[in-house]
Amino acid sequence: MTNSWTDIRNTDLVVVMGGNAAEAHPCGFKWVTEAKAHRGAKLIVVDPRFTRTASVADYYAPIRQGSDIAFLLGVINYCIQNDRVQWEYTKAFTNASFIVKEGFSYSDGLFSGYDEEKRDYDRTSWDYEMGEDGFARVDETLQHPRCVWNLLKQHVSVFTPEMVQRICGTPQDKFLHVAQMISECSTPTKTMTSMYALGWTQHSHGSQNIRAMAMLQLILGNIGVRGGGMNALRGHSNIQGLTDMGLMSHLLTGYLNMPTEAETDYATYMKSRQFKPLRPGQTSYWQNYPKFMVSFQKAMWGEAATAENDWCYDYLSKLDVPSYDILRMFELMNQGRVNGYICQGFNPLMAFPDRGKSTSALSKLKFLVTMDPLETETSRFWENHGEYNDVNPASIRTEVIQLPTSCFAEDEGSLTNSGRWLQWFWPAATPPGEARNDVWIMSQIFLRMRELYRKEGGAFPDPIFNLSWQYEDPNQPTPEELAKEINGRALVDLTDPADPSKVLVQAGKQVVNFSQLRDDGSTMSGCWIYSGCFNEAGNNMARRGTEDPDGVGVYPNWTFAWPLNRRTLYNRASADLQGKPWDPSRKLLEWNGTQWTGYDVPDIAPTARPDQVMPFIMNQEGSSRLFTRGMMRDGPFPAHMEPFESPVPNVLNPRMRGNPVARIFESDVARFGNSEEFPFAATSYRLTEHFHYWTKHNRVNAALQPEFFVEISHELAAMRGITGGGWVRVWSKRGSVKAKAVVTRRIQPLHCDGGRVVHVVGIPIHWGFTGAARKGFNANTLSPFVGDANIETPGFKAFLVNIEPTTPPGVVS
Amino acid sequence: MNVELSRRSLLKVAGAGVAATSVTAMGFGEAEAAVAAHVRPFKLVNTTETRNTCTYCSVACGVILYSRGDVRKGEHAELLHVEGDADHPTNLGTLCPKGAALKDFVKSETRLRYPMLRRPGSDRFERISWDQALDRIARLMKDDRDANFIARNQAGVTVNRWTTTGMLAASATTNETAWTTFKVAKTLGIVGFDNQARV
Amino acid sequence: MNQNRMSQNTIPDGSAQPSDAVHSGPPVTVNRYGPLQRLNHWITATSLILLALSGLALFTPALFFLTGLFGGGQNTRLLHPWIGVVLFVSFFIFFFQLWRANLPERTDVVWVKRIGDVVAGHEERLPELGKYNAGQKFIFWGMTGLILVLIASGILIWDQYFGEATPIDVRRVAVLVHSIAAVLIICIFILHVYAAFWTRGTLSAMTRGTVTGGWAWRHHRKWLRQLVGRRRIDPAK
Amino acid sequence: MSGTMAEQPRTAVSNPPVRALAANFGPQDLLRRSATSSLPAPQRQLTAVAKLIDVSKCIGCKACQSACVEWNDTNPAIGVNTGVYENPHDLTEDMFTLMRFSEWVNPETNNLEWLIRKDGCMHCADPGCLKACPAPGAIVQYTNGIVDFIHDNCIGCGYCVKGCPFNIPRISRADHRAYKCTLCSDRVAVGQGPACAKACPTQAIVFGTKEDMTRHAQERITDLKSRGFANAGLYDPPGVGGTHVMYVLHHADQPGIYSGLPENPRISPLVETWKGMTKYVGLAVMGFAAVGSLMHGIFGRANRVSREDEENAEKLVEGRPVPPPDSEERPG
Repeated sequence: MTNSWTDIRNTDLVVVMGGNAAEAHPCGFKWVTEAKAHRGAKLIVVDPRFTRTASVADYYAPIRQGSDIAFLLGVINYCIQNDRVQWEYTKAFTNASFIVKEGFSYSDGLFSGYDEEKRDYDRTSWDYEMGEDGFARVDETLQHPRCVWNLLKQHVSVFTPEMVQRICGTPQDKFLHVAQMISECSTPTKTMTSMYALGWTQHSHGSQNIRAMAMLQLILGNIGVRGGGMNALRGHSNIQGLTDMGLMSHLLTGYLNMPTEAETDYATYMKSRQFKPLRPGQTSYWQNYPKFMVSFQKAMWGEAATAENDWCYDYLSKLDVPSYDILRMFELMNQGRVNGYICQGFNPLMAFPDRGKSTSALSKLKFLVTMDPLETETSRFWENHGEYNDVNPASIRTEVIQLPTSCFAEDEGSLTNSGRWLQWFWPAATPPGEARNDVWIMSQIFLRMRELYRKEGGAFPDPIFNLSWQYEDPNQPTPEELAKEINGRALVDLTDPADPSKVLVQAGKQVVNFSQLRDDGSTMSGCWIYSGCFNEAGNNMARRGTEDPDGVGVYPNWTFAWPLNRRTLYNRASADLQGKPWDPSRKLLEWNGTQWTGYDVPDIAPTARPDQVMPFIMNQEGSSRLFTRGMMRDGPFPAHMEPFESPVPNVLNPRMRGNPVARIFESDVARFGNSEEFPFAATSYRLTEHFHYWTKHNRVNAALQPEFFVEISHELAAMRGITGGGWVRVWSKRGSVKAKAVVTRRIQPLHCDGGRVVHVVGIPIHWGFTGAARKGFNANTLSPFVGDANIETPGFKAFLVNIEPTTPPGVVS
Repeated sequence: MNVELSRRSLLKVAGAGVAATSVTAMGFGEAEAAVAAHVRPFKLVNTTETRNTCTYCSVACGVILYSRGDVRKGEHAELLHVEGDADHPTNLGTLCPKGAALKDFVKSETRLRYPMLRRPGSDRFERISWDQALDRIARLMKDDRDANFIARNQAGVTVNRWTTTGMLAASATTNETAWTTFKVAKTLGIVGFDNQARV
Repeated sequence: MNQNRMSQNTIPDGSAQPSDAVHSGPPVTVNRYGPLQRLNHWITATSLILLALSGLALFTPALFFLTGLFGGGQNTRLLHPWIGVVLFVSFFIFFFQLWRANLPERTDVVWVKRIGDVVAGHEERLPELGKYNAGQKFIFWGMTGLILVLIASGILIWDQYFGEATPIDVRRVAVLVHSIAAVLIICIFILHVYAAFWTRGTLSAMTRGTVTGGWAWRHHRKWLRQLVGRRRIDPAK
Repeated sequence: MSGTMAEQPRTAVSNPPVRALAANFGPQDLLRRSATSSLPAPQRQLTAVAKLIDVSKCIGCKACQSACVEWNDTNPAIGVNTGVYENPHDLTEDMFTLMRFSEWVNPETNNLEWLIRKDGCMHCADPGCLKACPAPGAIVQYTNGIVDFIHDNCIGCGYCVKGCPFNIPRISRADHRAYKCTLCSDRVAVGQGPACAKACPTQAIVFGTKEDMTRHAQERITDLKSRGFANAGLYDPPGVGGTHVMYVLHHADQPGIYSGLPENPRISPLVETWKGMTKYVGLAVMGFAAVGSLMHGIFGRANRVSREDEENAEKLVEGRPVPPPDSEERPG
């Protein structure tokens, strides 16, 4: 989230698309109802289903899953056509005026440089025209035919209301109603917020869904302002934290990233990351990359990391592929190229696409270790549960070790919420039986392996021997010790560069925040963006100050928000080029002539002049990007792409299947179905009564939603002779499930291109073969094994199935 | 827990929807013993309060755990009840159907209690000790790492990749746990390292 | 003379039952109810009394104290319907033995018309009667009807077993009907008991099972004649 | 509009106490007590409280059900899916409150409206359950409007179910006692709001004095009217003397569309007759019958068998001539 949950109270229009906030985040959604009750805000829901969110919406429009880009580009087109653009913002704060190289083009749904063999783009033409001064060329007047604005205008022009209806199945009048409501937010005094979640990310073109809305928000001037922003409603309690902490294949902490094979040494690695500003006087904050990188290496390998050995650069693995994400790992596993797997509180058998493939992959492992407070289907994937898990244990050679862990009620530490708040919590209960916390378990695994390496030697033990492990009790580092390590400290006295006699931080003291980190090895910090969470002032994540000056929803003294306790990202964009708030009634920051003042920590140097330094300091441009150059694999602009399994061909290019550059493995292509065999458009989702595969273990939630079901329209039910409450079989190219049928008016057939009727089948997740709820089949038995082109998020939201009435599980029909 | 909770009584707070006059009229401040046969005795009396954060979604609602016994005093503690933290800016004490039933997650019958081992081809788990489990894991991991670690690629570049053992990090653990996990996994050279961010 | 002869040859129908018989005295005694019939009657009677008491306890707070007799409200609530079942079964075993004898006849009309004489005890002014008079028949059929109503409505409000199966508004009707029927049956019960006391010599019919010849002569002469007639034909009796 | 509006009532403004507190109300505050005629008049009048359920803000998340189960430590059964979202499918002794879902197509706009109503005890000012209850003190009504069941006194007869115009109470199969929402009397007694109201994520459920809840409802209704719900209104049915659980409905003109919320609920005339006329008339009739026959027994002449009757019987048996009956006498 660029803004916080509590900031949503400041909005005038909430657009819930690609998510179902009321259902998945009820307590965050409270702020939508607050905005409605106290600001008279309106709520729009665009979704294939009339969701619980829609039940309290002011306006609902249906859309075919996977067609969001067309809808959003349609709205952008509407805004441009009707001159509903926040011009001052767009001109100053976006790259609208940047001139794009010759040779960039877009036609038939494809951008210039496409290589069908490689399923990839040559992205060299997707860049700015550079001037002799080394800066990108711009045309402030937006007259240049190749300036970003004109390219965008042209790019979206095909998405007329008619085209939107053909692609999305959204009736024109409903689309126009939504577009009109949204376009009203182009005035500086009206803001709109976008609340989205997995409904946008879980597509082979997920990143582009979000880009499309972000671009719309930018031209409406809604980024960085109170009640605006792009608000990704993260799923798990600390998934923001795990991403921030870099627990991913291609990441290090704080969005530093892993080297690739091409980056043979530290210098090469750093060259491609120290971004120089593309416009005069801009910040381009990543110029500080070395400070964070070196401090990170020092946190990892302490004394061993020296300037001489490039701060142990070689200890880091260098990737030969963009990332060993979950899909790639399970593909390799299924090929028999993975021997061991550790699932720390995770249930891949249930949560990953194409369960059949997951089962086969896990069966090929030598060993599987699971750490969880609860039973998981994954830890029992080898156990036969009749139709629900029809496997033969004898034929599965995988050794499984199941470790019982403590849960939140028994732990202590910090979690990072969707709004980037790091909230410390305390333990209240004794873990059951012999359950132990994850820190102890990970320490034990590490210490025991290190011991084995000391005794026996083995493959490249240096990083293992040198890993910094300075804890009072090495067997059980305390949350405070770890938090302090994450914050970082001075390793020697840090003196003021201006006045070397002045010591800013004494050796061994915590740095106040990342502004004190250095690239000479004199500081260490586990995760630079978190720096400031636990400094000499104490554990800032434990703060519980409830004050909220002028009720703006900032709560500056409640725990700690990264970075630097900043609550709204890009908040400098809430003021114009003179530093005056766009909307005085919604002031966040203001330039008082010498520096920035206001409710939030400025997202810019406090003394950076508003007319000179642009708000998007993390970007080389200083401005935000309507055009992303070569940064995304599937295009500098979002383009309409169908799901790999789509009930209709791509209107713009019938030959194009799915995302033209999305990675698909050979073995999976054979497991895609077509609309002849599988005529219905399925989508999977969560229900408010349950949380993933956890709450089925809990008798209360199990009672509130006890049994697996699918939702279909009355029309489809009539077509297939299905009755509400009866059993149906739903099958895709990958598998088949049995479920109860919920026949509802909340799902309506969509009328798409050429009068084609698309029937939607809604499939909630949540059930399995362990826990208190009734045993059930799993939605991911059906979902396809394909990920987003940029970040490999599996596409759970749009695939094809067939459906028929059937007999209950266990009863032979 | 180092933070004093607000103790405002619902019916005394401005905005609580109750006129101040009604406070005494409703009997507040007047002490009469609760009669068991009448109003049920308040069940949270003499419990230990602990500030915690809901373990489910990333709204991260503040919750207060009420338990018998105090772990911070080294006592054995049983969780009795969970309620939203009225002081929390985001949830203001409210909770969703999952958060409101957190207690039953903690006390679920399918909570794991002991390390278990499933031998190849077996159709059941058998209980083992922590030492057996951890030594076994360390051994399995080391053997695999030693056998399949890629120190250099064909070009002779140091790559230090261990691709044959993967790890999925939990999404509900703390940042501190995440840091520990990160250090261990990346140090070993595990590149097949991921989390639930995508699902 | 002739008349006497004649009357001795033709046996009148006093709806006597096989087990009824007369024994020469003095004093003459007449068997009115066999042992099983009496047992049957008393089971019915007892359950009716228990039902009345437990029912009244739940009918009005003023009589709630009666639940004490059954070991408290919970037990009262638990027992009442089961006793009802006992009553129902027991009564209908009784019913099938007596219903014929209780079929209405012409003389019943006269009896009703002369109810004044009945209450005044001037039975000599009434026609000769069979085993039962109109009043007894009224009680018999009244009980029958009301017990049917009570068991039916009772089942509808027997929430423990039939509650969920019954729509709430049906239950509301049932509870009203049940209480009204109960009031009526209690009244009939009172009438029955009173009549038995007021008409001296009646109780022995349900205790010893016999009445005196005089009682039979006075109240159910046609029935007596029938028994005597039977005796002539078959002296063994 | 935000400026003019009073702050929305927030039930969850406080965290519950953990130190022992005296209850703020109790037996001395009873307005009514089931099957009890001689109830001393309460010494003081507590301010009426109320729970307001704003159906237009409700997202049907069932947090209220969850919180209710947790607070009351009930143990609802794990049922099945029958093609609807309601679970369990009706109120039970273990589920005092239930979200009821109905899909309604608004004939005016032709738009689908998913009407979700939290069902449960309405805490009527004129409680039918209490009227019907035969067990002294099993159901009580406090002067603040809370209608509570005192389970120690309950006999499980189920009369309260029949008496309730909303068909709310349920009898436990386990302990044969009646259960329903208590408005969390135990929480209210220590200054807390009901568990459901505290949990409600969108604060569609709020709790306070009835006066303030009514005022708050008016603000909500104004907002709803501004959004085109011309018939938005408050559901506080006069037929039962008003309720201490009220609804804000977007279509107050047709409560029936909210899963059969009664148009104009009142204690059923059947129940009124049963608990009224039948009781009094019934007792009178039975009393009259008993007393009447007793009197007749005492003062009236008993119907005795005479010596003559016995002799006649003997004569008849022996076949000796019997004096002809009076009836035969008269004509001759």
